[in-house]
Amino acid sequence: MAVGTEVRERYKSDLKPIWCPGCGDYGVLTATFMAFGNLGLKPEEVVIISGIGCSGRFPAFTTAYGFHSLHGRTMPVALGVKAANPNLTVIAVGGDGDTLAIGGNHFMHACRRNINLTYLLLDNNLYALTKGQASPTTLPSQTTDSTPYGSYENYVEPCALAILYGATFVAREFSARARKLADVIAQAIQHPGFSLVHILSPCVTFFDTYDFYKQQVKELPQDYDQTDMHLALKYATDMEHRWLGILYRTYKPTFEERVQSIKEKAMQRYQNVTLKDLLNRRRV
Amino acid sequence: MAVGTEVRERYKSDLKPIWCPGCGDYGVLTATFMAFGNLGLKPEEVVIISGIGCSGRFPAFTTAYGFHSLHGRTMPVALGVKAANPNLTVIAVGGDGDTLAIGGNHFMHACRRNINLTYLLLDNNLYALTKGQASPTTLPSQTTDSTPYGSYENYVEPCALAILYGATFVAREFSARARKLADVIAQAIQHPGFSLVHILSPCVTFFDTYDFYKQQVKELPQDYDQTDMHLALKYATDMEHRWLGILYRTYKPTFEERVQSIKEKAMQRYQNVTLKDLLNRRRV
Amino acid sequence: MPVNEFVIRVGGDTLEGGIIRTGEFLAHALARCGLEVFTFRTYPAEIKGGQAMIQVRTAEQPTYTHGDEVDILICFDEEAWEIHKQDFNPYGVLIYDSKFEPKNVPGTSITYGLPFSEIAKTRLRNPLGKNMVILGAFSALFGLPKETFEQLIREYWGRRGEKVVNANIAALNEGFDEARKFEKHDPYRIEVRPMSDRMILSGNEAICYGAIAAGCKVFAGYPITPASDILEWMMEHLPHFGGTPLQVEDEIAAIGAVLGASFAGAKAMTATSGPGLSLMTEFLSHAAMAEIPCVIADIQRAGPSTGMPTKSEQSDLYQAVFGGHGDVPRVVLAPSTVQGCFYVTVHAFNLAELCQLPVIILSDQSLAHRTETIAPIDLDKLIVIDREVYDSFIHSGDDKGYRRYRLDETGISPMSLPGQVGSYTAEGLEHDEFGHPNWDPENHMTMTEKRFRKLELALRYGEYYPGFEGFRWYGPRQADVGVITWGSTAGAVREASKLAELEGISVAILHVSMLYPLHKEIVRRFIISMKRVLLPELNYTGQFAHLVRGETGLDVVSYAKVTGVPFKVREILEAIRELAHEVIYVR
Amino acid sequence: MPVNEFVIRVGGDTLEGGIIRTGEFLAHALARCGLEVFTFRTYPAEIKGGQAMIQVRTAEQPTYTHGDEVDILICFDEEAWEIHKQDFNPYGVLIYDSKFEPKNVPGTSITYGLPFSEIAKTRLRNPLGKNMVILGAFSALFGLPKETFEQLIREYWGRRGEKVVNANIAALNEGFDEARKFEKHDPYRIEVRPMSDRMILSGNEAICYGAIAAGCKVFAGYPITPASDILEWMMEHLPHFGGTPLQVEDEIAAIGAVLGASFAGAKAMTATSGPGLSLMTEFLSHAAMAEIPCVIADIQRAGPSTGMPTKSEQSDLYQAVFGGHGDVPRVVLAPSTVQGCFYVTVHAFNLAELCQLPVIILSDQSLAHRTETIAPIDLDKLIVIDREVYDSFIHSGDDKGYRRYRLDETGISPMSLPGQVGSYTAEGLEHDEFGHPNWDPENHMTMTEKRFRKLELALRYGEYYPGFEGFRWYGPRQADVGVITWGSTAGAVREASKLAELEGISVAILHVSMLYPLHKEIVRRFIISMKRVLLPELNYTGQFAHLVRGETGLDVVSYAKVTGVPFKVREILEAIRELAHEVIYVR
Ligand SMILES: Cc1ncc(C[n+]2csc(CCOP(=O)(O)OP(=O)(O)O)c2C)c(N)n1
Ligand SMILES: Cc1ncc(C[n+]2csc(CCOP(=O)(O)OP(=O)(O)O)c2C)c(N)n1
Ligand code: SF4
Ligand code: SF4
Ligand SMILES: [Mg+2]
Ligand SMILES: [Mg+2]
Repeated sequence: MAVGTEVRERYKSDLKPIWCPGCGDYGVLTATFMAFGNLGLKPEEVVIISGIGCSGRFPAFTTAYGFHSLHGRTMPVALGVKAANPNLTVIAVGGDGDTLAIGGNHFMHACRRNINLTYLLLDNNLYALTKGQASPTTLPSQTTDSTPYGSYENYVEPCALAILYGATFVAREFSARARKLADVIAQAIQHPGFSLVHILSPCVTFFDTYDFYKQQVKELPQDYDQTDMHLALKYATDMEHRWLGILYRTYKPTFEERVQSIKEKAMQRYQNVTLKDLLNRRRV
Repeated sequence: MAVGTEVRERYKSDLKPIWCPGCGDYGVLTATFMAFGNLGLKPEEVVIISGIGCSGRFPAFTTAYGFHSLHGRTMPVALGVKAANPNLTVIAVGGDGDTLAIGGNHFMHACRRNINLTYLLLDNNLYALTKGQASPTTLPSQTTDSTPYGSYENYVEPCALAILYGATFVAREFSARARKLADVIAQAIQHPGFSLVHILSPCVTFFDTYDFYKQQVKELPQDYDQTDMHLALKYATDMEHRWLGILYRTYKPTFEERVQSIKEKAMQRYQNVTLKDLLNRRRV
Repeated sequence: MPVNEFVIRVGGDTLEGGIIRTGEFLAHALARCGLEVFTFRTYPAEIKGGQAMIQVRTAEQPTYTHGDEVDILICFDEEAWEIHKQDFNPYGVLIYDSKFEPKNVPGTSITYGLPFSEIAKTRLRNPLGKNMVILGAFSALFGLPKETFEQLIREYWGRRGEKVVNANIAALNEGFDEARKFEKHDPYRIEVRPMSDRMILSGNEAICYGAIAAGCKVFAGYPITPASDILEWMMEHLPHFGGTPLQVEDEIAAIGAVLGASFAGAKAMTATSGPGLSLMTEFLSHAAMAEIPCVIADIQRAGPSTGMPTKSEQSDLYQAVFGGHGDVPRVVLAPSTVQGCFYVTVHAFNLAELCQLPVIILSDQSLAHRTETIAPIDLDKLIVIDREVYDSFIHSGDDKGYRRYRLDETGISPMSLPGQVGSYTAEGLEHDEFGHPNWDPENHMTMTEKRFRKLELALRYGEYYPGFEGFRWYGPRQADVGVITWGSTAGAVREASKLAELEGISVAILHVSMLYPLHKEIVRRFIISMKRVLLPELNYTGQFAHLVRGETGLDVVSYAKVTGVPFKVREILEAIRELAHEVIYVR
Repeated sequence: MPVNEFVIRVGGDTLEGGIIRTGEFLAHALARCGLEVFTFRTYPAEIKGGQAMIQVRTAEQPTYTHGDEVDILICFDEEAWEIHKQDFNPYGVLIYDSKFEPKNVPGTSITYGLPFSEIAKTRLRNPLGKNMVILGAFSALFGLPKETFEQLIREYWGRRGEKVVNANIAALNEGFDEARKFEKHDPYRIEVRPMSDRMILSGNEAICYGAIAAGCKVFAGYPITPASDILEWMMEHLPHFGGTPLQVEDEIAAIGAVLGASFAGAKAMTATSGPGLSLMTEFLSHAAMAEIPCVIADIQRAGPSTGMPTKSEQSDLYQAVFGGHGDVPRVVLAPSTVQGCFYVTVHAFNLAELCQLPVIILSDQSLAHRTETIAPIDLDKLIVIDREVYDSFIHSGDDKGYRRYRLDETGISPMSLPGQVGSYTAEGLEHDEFGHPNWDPENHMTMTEKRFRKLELALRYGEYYPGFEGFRWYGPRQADVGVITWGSTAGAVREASKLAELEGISVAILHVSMLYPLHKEIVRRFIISMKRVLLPELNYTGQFAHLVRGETGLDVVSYAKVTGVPFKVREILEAIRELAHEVIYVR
C-alpha cells in the first residue's frame, strides 16, 4: 500500500530505514504518514519519542521532532515534553520489550495520568534488535534464543493492561492493514487523553508471524460497545482471536487539563505573588 | 487482639518496632505471627523480603530470615531467593509506594511468573516514611504534602492488577481485623503460586483511615465465585465498597514447577554432560 | 563570649513534640534581636518517637558553623541529657525538665530545673504548650525580650485564631514568671543590637528560590529524605509561577521527564538523594550524549545503600563525577552555605543551558536543613542565561538543513525547539552533526571531543559571569599548611584555620565549588605552594582527594570521617596542627 | 611472514550472508593445521544488511592481537573493498567477487577475481553456498588441505543430513577447481604443523565456562549487545548443571535476583553492558552494604548512552570503580585474553564469596566476540572457594546470638543461610553486628572500616591463591618507558613493546588485572622506576590513568582513543617511540 508522494515528501526524512526488507515496522511508518497527512499535521509540531529496539529507530525516519530515548523510557520523556509544552502532538513508539518488560511501570503511570498522547506499541513478540530473545508477549508456542526450552512466564496482554491502568482510548491493529491502521492512528491522535494503538508488527527475521496473525485476527463485531470496560477487557484478553479495532474509548480529564486546573488553584491561593515577595516574607 | 505468648516468643524478634502507636502495621505483624503459628512454620525456613518504607522495617521484627532490600525491589530479590532454594517459604512485604509506584513493573512480572510466594501489600494510601506524600493509592479526596491542590493522577487498584497480571490468589483485608487477616495470610501461604494479600493498613500519623475504612469495607457475598476472573475484576475495582476476603483463586503451574520442567528438558537434551565434556568439545 | 555569642541546643523525644519548633522560635527571635544565627538539627529514625535535637548558634557577626560545644543545653528528658552531655560546655548552663534529675552534671556548670511538663499539663492544661513555657523561661533567664516571642507567636498562630495565640502567650508568660524565681548565676546574656536587613532560610529553601530565579519551569521528583521538601515546595509553588511540578513514579522517571521537558524548551530540574542519584545514572549518560541541559540537585545523606537517611555525608561525589557508562561530560557544583545554595542553583541552570549538559548540585543533609541568617538576595542583579536557540534566519546559510550537533568551536550548537522549524532527533546513539546515527571511528572521536570541549567553557564560566566563583583561595599565597575544602565542610575549615592562625600556624584554604571540571591549574598551584595539603571530607574513601590527585597528579593528605555528622571545628584544627607540626619537624 | 604467519580478512554485506561464517570456518581449519589463530569481527548496525567483517590472524606461536594490517583480503562486494583497503598490506593478496572491479588497488599487490556469486547462483543453484566456494578457493590458493574444510562441513551440517553436507562440499570443490585455474604469484602459504592440544573459544564463552567451573547456580540477565550470548548460553546450559537461569524484566531485576539468590546460598551472577551496569548502580551499593557476594560481568561497548552497541570501548571503568552512592567497596577485575576471561571469572566468584562483596568483571566487545586458540583448561587444578557459612556449632559461644556482621579482624563474618538456624535480616540501612539498624556515629565509622577492610584481603588474594595475578610486570625493573595496561588493550601493548625493544628502546610493562582495589605499592614502584609512563586505553577521559593517579598520587601519560575499535600495535609503538624520544631529549 502506497502513500501519496506529497504526504511522503512532507513527513519522510532522507534517512533510509535500517529495517529488514518485509519488516512489519514499514507498514506502521507508512500508516503513520497517512494519518499525519489526513490530519494535516505540521511535522515541526509533532514529537515522536521512542525507546531502544528496531522500533526505536522510528523517529529519525520522519521529518517530525524525535527523541530517541532509552530502552523502556519513552513515557517519562513524553510526560516532560507535555509538561513543558502541552500544545505539541506527541507520539510514543515502543517495542513489546520496551513497553512491557523494562518499561512496564512507566507505561502504567502514563496511562493513569491520561496524558494526551498516542502510544504506538510495535509488537513483534520478541526482542528483535538484540536478535531474538523472549519478550512479555512471546507466544506460548514460541521458542527463542533465550528460551530454548520454552518460556516459564505468562503472556502479557497490553490492551487489557492499558484499560485497567486508565487509558481512555485502546485499539489493536495489524501492520499488514496499513489503511485501517492509518485510520486508527488518526483517531488515536485526535482522542483527548492517553491512546494506545497495539500493533501486531511481525519480525520477518526472527519469528515471522504474518501468516499466523492473518489467520488469527478478526474485526470487532459491528454492535461492539466501545464504552464497556469489562467487555473490552474480555475481548482484549481473548487469545483465540486477536480482535482488531477500537476496543475501548472513554473521556476523562486529561493530564494537561488537570495541570491547568492546579495552576488555577495555585494562582488563586497565591494571587500574583512574585519571587521577590516570597523572599521578602523570609526577611527576619 | 493478642497472639498467644508461645507464638509471639517464637516469631517475634527482640527488636522493638519503630512504628507509631496505633499504626496499622502492628495488626499485620500480629496477624502474620498468628498465621505462622497456625501453619507451624519454622522461623528459619521463612524469608521475609521488604522494600523501603515504614512497612519495610517489618522483617527485622520477626525471627525469620529477612532481606531489607531497596525501595520497590522486593520481587527481584524474592525471585532470586526462590530460584536458589524453592523450599523456602517466602513472604514479601511492600508498601503501596513500594509496590505500585517505583516497584510496579517488578510486581507485574512476579505475578506473571506465578512465583510461589505471598505478597503482603501494606496499603496506607501514602508514602509514610518520607512523611506523607501522595502514592498511587492516594484517594481522590485526599490532599497530601506533595499534592496540596489534590492529585492529577488516578487511583490504582492493586487486586485487579494482580489478577490481570496472572497472580493466582488475590485477597483483600483490613489490618484492624487481625484474626481474619491471619486466616487469609495462612491461606495465601498455603496457596501454590503467587498470592497477594492487599491489606488496608492505616497510617495514623499522616492520614488516619480507620473510621473511613470501617465504614467502607464489606465482606464478599456468601455465594461469591472466587474462580471467576471477570467477576473478581469487578469486585476488585469497586470503589464504593472495599470488598474484603479472597477475591480470586485459581491454579496454574508455578514458577518453581516450570523451572523444574525446564531442568528436566535440559537434562534430557544434554544427558549427563559435564563441564569437562563441554570443554572437550571445544578442542580444536 | 557570654554576651550574644554562644550555642544553644534543645533536645528531647519527638513523642513530646515541639523540640524542633522550640529551636526555630529561638533562632527567629535571636535574629530579630539583630543577631546572626546558624542552626543544625538531627532527627530520629522513627516517624514518631525517638530523640531529636536542634542547635542554635548566635553571634554578632556571621559564623560558618553551628559550633562545637553547647553553652546552653535545654533537655526535655533524661535521655536527651545522656546523649548531649558529651558536647556540653562544663562552664555552660543546663536547663531541664525537673521531672527528672540529670546525673553527672559537671560541678562547674549552672543548672536550672523547671517543671515544664508539670506547668503545661496541670497549670495550663495545655501539654503542647511546653515549648512556649521553655521559651518564656529562656526570655527571663537571658534577657531576650519577651515581646519578640509574643510577636512570633502571633505571626505563627495568627491564622488559627485568637484562642490559640492566647494559650501560647499564656504558656510563655508562665515560663517567664517561673524562671524569674531563679537567681541568675550564669554569665550568658542577650543584648539587642540594631537590626540589619537579613533573611532567614534553609539550604533546601534556597535551592527552591534559586531554581525559580533561574527560570525553572518544570520540576520532576520522587520523595526521598532529605530532598523531599524541595519536591513539596515545588508542588505548592511552581504552578503559580506558571510552571509544572511533577511527582512521578520513581527517579528514573524524574530525570526522564526533566530531559523531555528540557528538550521541549523548558528549564527543568530534579532533586533527590543518593539512592535516587544512582537510579538516574543511565539517563545522565543519555543527557550527556544527546546534549540536553538539566539540573540535578543531590542532597547527600549517609550511605551506601539506604544507609542513614537522616544523617549527613559527602559521599556521593564519586557517583556525581564518575557515574555513568562511557565518557560522560557533566558539571558538578557544591554549595557550602545557605546563600551558596541559592547562587549555586542559579549558576547550575546557567551552566546547564549554556553548555547543554547535565549539572549536578551536591548539597547534603546538614546544609539542606540548617537555617542561617543571610544577606538579602538582590534578584535584580542576578545573571540568568538562556540556551542558544536555533533561529532559521540567524543560523541559516546551512544548505544541508539544521545541524543539531554542529561542530562549532566551543562545542556548543544552537538548539531547535519543537514547534519551530528545525526538527531533528535527539539521539542517544553516537551520531553525526545532523543527529543521524553514525559509527565511523573518526566521527566518534570528533563527537566525543566536541562534548568534552564544552567543559572548557564551563571552566571559564566564572570569568565571564563574575557572580560565580568556581574556587576561592583564602589566606597567603604560600603557607605551611594548605587546606582544600568543598561543600558543607568548608565552614568548619574556615573557622579552624582562623583558630590555627591565632596559634601562629601559617595556613591557606582553597575552597572549591566547581568540583568537575576541576580548575586543575589553580589546584596544582595551590598544592605546590603549600608545604602540606590537607583535604578533610565526610566520606571514607577520600573522594575529592582522589579526584584532586587524579586530575593533578599531585598528592594531598586525605582526612576522611564518616559519622553521619559534620566535622567539628576542633577536629580540623587538630589535623591542621598535626600537619603544621610535621612541617616543622621535617624542616 | 608468508608461511603460516599472516592476517586474513573477510568483508561484505550481511544481506549476502555467510561473511562471519567464512571467517569462522577459516579459523577452525587453520587451528586444525596446528596453527594458532586469533580473530576479530565487526557487525553492522542493521539487523539485516550492512557491512560485517571478520579478521583471522594465523601464526605458529600465540599472538596477542588480531594484527594491524591485512595480508589476504577477501571482499564479497565493492563496498567491502572500499572500507577495508585502508588496512590492506600493499604487498598482500586481494580476493574478490569478480562481479565488481576493485578500484585503486595497489600495483604491488596480487589480486584474484573469482565469480563467487555467479558460481553459487548459476553453477550450483545454491546462492548460500558462496562462502564454501570461497573456502575452496582459499584451499587451492594457499595450500590449506581441502579435507580439513570437508571435515568441518561434515561436523557443522551433519545434523542437517547428507544432502546439505553434499551441497556444501560441492561448493567447496567448485571453488577449489576454479581457483586452481590461477597461476599463483603470491608468497602466502599454509604448511601443516604437528597438532598440539588446544581449544578454540570466544571471550564470552570463556566467561560462561568459568562461571560453571566456579559453581554458579543462578544466572539472571536481560539481553543486551554484546553480552546477550552469555544470557543465551546460560538459558540453554545452566539447567542441566542443576542451576536456574532467569531472563528478567530489566537489569535492576537481574542484579536484585542475583542478590536474592546469593543471600539464599547460591553462587550467582549477571552479565550486561554499559546501560545495564548503570541501572544496577543502586543495588551495587546495597550489595556492598548488606555484604552479599555477587558477580557482574560488564561487556563494555562504546558509550555514552546507547552509543555504538556493537563497537568496543573501555569506558565503563569509572562506573565500575566509582559508581554507587556512598562509600561502596567492590572488586573490579579485567581479563585481557580469552583464557583470561575464563580464569578471571573463576576468581571473580572466589573473591566475591571470600570477601562477601560485589565483583565486577570488565570485558569488552572485542574480547567478547573474538576467538582464540588457547591451551586446554585443566579443571582439576582449579581453585574454587566457597563462602564461610555460619555454623552454630563451630561459631557458637556467642551468647547474644548470631551476629551476621561480626567485627572480625579481616572484616569477613560467617554468613548464615536461610533454612538453617541463625536467622538475621540482610540490611541496607547502616547496622550493628547483628544487622540491627544503628545510626550511632561510631558504629557507622566502625562498620564502614569493616566493609573496606575486606579489600585488603582481596589485595592479598593472589598471594594465597597463586592462580590469580592481580598484576604482572613484564621486562626490566627499570626502563626509559613504562607502559601500564589493562583489559583488551594489553595485547597490543605487548606486541608493541616487543617491537620497541627490537628498535633498542628500553621498555617495561605493568599489566594490571585487578583494577580495584589497586596494588598501589606495585604501581607506585613501577611508575617511579620508569623515566616516563604511558597508559593507553580505549576511552576519552583516561579513566585508568585517573585511577592510578588518584590512588598513587603519581603522574602518568594518558593515551586515550575512542574510535570503537581496538588499538593498533603500531599506534602504541608510535606512542612508546615518542616517549622514548622525549626521555632521550631531556637527558
Ligand atoms: C538498559 C538497556 N538494556 C538492554 C538494552 C538492549 N536492548 C536493545 S533493544 C532491546 C529489546 C528490543 O525489544 P523490543 O522493545 O521488543 O523492540 P524491537 O527490537 O522488537 O522492535 C534490548 C533488550 C538496552 N539498549 N538498554
Ligand atoms: C530509590 C529510592 N527513592 C526514594 C526513597 C525514599 N523513600 C523511602 S520510603 C518511601 C515511600 C514509602 O512509601 P510506601 O512504600 O507506601 O511505604 P510506607 O512508608 O507507607 O509503609 C520513599 C519514597 C528511597 N528509599 N529509595
Ligand atoms: S529484525 Fe525483525 S523487527 Fe528488526 S528490522 Fe528486521 S524484521 Fe524488523
Ligand atoms: S508514619 Fe504512619 S505508617 Fe509509619 S509508623 Fe507511623 S502510623 Fe505507621
Ligand atoms: Mg519487539
Ligand atoms: Mg504507604
